Amino acid sequence: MTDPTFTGMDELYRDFILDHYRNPRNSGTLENPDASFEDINPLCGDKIRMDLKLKDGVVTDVKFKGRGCAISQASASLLTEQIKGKTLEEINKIGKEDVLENVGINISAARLKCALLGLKVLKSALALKYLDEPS
Amino acid sequence: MTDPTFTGMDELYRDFILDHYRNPRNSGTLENPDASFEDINPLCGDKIRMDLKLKDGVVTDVKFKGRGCAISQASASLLTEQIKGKTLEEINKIGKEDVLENVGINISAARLKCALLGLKVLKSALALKYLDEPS
Amino acid sequence: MSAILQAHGLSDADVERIRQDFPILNERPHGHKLVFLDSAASSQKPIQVIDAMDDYYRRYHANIHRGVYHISELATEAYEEARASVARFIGTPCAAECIFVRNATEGLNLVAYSWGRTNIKAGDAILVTEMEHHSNLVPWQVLAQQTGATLRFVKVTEDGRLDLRDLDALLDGAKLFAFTAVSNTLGTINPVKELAARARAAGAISVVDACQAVPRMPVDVVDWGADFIAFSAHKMLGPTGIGILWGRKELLDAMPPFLTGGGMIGIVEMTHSTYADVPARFEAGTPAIAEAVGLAAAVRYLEAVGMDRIHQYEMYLAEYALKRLAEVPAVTVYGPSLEHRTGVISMTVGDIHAHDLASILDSEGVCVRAGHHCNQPLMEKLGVPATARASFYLYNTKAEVDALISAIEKAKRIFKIA
Amino acid sequence: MSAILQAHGLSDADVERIRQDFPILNERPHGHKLVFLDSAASSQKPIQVIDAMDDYYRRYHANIHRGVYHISELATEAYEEARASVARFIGTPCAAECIFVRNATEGLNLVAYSWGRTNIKAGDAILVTEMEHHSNLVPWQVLAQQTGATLRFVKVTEDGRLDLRDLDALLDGAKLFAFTAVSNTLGTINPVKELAARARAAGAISVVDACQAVPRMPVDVVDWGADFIAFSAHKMLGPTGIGILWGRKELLDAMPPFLTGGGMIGIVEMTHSTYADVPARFEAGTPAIAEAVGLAAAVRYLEAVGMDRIHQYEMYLAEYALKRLAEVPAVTVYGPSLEHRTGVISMTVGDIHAHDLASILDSEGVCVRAGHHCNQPLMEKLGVPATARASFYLYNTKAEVDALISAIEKAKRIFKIA
Ligand SMILES: Cc1ncc(COP(=O)(O)O)c(C=O)c1O
Ligand SMILES: Cc1ncc(COP(=O)(O)O)c(C=O)c1O
Repeated sequence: MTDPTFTGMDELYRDFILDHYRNPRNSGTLENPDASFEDINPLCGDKIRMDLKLKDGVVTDVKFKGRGCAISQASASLLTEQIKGKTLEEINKIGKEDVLENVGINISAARLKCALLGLKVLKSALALKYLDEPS
Repeated sequence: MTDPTFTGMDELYRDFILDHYRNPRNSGTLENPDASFEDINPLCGDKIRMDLKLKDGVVTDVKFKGRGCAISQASASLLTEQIKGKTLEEINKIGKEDVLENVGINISAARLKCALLGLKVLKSALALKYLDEPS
Repeated sequence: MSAILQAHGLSDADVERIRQDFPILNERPHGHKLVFLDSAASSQKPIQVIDAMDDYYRRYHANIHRGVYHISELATEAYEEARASVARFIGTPCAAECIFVRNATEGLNLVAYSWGRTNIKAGDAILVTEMEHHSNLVPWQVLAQQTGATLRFVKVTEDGRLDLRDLDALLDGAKLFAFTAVSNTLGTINPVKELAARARAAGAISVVDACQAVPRMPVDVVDWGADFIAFSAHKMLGPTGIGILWGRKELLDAMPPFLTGGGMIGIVEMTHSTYADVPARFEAGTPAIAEAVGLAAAVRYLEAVGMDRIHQYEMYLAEYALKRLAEVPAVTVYGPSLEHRTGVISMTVGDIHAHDLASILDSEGVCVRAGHHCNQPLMEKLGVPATARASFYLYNTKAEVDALISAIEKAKRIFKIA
Repeated sequence: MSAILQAHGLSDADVERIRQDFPILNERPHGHKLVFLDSAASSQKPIQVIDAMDDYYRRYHANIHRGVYHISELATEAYEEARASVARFIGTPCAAECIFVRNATEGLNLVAYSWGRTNIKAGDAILVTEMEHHSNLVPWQVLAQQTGATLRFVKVTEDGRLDLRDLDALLDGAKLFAFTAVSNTLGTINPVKELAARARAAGAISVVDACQAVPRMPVDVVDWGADFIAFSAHKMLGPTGIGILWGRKELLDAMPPFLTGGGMIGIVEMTHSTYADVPARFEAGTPAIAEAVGLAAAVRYLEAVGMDRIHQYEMYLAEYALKRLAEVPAVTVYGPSLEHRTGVISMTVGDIHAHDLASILDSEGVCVRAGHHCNQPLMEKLGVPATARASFYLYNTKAEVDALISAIEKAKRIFKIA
């Protein structure tokens, strides 16, 4: 019954995670964002909104606002650091594994949704933007 | 797991039951009955209608029409024989035990509803009549 | 020899092994071996299904979805794995298309309420058949009454099949066509694929009552091409208290919720709420978690035996039973000939009412269903108040068919029928 | 000593004996003893309940009601006996007033659909409270939206109780008042009898969410005087997949069916049907038979221990837990003082989000629920996105409260909170 993938709690909540939770980078909103999306994890109530500025297919600025657990907020914060200056193509390639690598640990299924909420919001913002754009 | 109250089938379907099933007494309907009721056992589809003629609180004639198993039809047939010429008071006193005595055996819960359908229809007919009557 | 075995689907040894898995077959009602011929009403359960639920309650029961702790995660995974098992079993690549309900009846009502109330308008036609179980008839009667739509009926032929001659006319103007894949009274196997295709061509959605099909033959919803199908776990070796509504994702996505409350919401404010995505949107409240675990075990059991073989074996028993029954004077069997039917056999014996027949059969340990089988209009059509119905499944044997025949002969003796 | 034992409701030896009945308490998640403090979400099951269902499937499973044979009669009796047990347990002399549903959520929806769609008209008011579980809020939101009625709210006070000062005004013109007997987030015990009486005086029916009350305190529906109450078996030692809607017979008798199909009909003709009497009218399709058998076993278990003692014991644990929690800096407990509450305790710890807290507690084997507890509007009101909730039941111990406190201290260390 013990879970082989179970990670010690000290390892999960390392200093840099607590730091990103308590001092989220790129926190806030942008005026007139080029892309924007908000989503929640309805089962636990975690919420994240992300605003993006884009220029020539490159993310020039990003801010996020949210509430939720250390895992969801820290991984969103880490994600915003990672994408600034990146092209849409590069962002498209960011996957589940990258987010888990950011967080640096194996987490259980129940917390996976928390860790991935930021990425889901980011991808939705860009997908929506892409839909809006006359192509 | 064997049922102590279980009755042999030869004992249940004795000749007089089969006879009442195949040759129901007082079968048919009455014109201008003083009381009348029809009911079904929705779980199995057994159906009985009973028409009564009453005079001075006495059942002067009764007919029934129905379809269903030997138990339900025979016990209705036996019941019609029993009530002809009886007063309402006497009929009121007829209970579950009397019907089972008519049939002459112990039967299982599932078949009890069959045996009692005729009595239920009779009582409903009289109850309805009593309701209709300006008192 | 092997050709015969193959034709049988399951060998005697296979069936003997299977029977070991069903503890109830050791019961001795009234001192007789239990001969259970009522699987069309509800099947018996193998020890693998009973144990899976037992194990769930002993080791990892907890409410799902919102639990962060270990046993709750295990329960959540088991519940979603059950959904994935069911999806695989009926051939859909999309597990979210499988909604857990209490039973097929609730699944059909869900369609009538959520899709029906949204899409059916006064003057529309709803097409059903004369051989529907009440659960695939009454919800459409109510829907028609409440919306002002009209009900139309595909007739049943003398030999117990659907009369498809005027199907195009009946489908003209119909928005929904509800029909059973297999009749629970006559055993008739209907041409689901053809019916679904013709419904679609006419602009109607198709709702398939798959209660008697999913337990007894391979079912592939993609191949069928229907829009909704409903079935119950308890008829396919699974527990009571759980059934499945499968629907095409596009339809489900566009449907409003039916039952509302915990677990199916998005954001709840004081006076209004948003709702979760499919399938959660249709699963309000704490679901039947242990039952989902049991159903998954039932699916694994059926898959291990093989639905093709189960179907073949049932046909083999049906053929034998029909042959034996034909030899007994005064027995009338309803329904079509073997090539159009499965191992669900309705009969009457002389003037013995079905209840009396079933009681006498019971006294010999033989369990059959007696009554209208939730098919009152069809009974009217057949001109009988009730039939006795024997139905076969993977754990039944030829010897049990013989026991049925002997018990029928006893009934005839008691009722003094030649 | 005996005075103290009585105050405790259950002695340590009683609880030790009770714990032997719950196999799951032997589990060791992450190598720790399981400390299950999430019974408000779903309780664990004693072996008596697990065995009752096991026995049902092994010895007498069959579809009910229409079966003439022996095992079907046994199943039918067991199902109806379960109804009688529930009726006795909640104090109604009339078993037919107890309708089996999947869970409390379905029970509340049944009232909203069947009673609500018949009796609520545009302009009517529906009164609920700010502390309702989504299952006792969203069905009324939908009913209001579909009928044009308006929703009104009884406010929650700072200390987590219902603000009844303007209840008369709120009830004026209201047709239905839906409220919880016990809050699943704050633990508040509401004055059901008073609320039901005031609703009746104002001409409104009362619908009581009894999910957290029936498992944890003696409930007598006659004494309460409400019109409907709903609760779930899985929170009271019973199985998943079954719940109860109790309603006053006169109301149920007058209500149209909700789900339709097999088992709930009178006479079915092609285009219309008549319906069976209560309770069958509201139980369409094959019911959760094994689950009813399990629920009956759960009721027997609770009766044998005694609901008075269970309630006392829970209060004793709650008092101890509140005292211990008050000693831990940075812990905030929500909800009213002890005399108005029960052993359901919501808390936050410093700036640790409830999910993180629950994860860390889990790593010590301590199971608590984290989130909005299906109480989003109440969370908004409390000004927290989520809380961690510990809830106690008859199998919990003081030592487990201590384990909770140690695990909270570990969480504070990890989050570096003083
Ligand atoms: C107060 C309250 N109401 C309603 C419910 C819903 O119960 P269920 O999910 O069993 O329908 C719950 C439990 O989750 C509850 O605690
Ligand atoms: C063809 C058919 N449809 C519907 C049903 C209803 O299934 P349930 O009672 O499990 O909802 C049954 C079984 O009784 C059936 O045989």
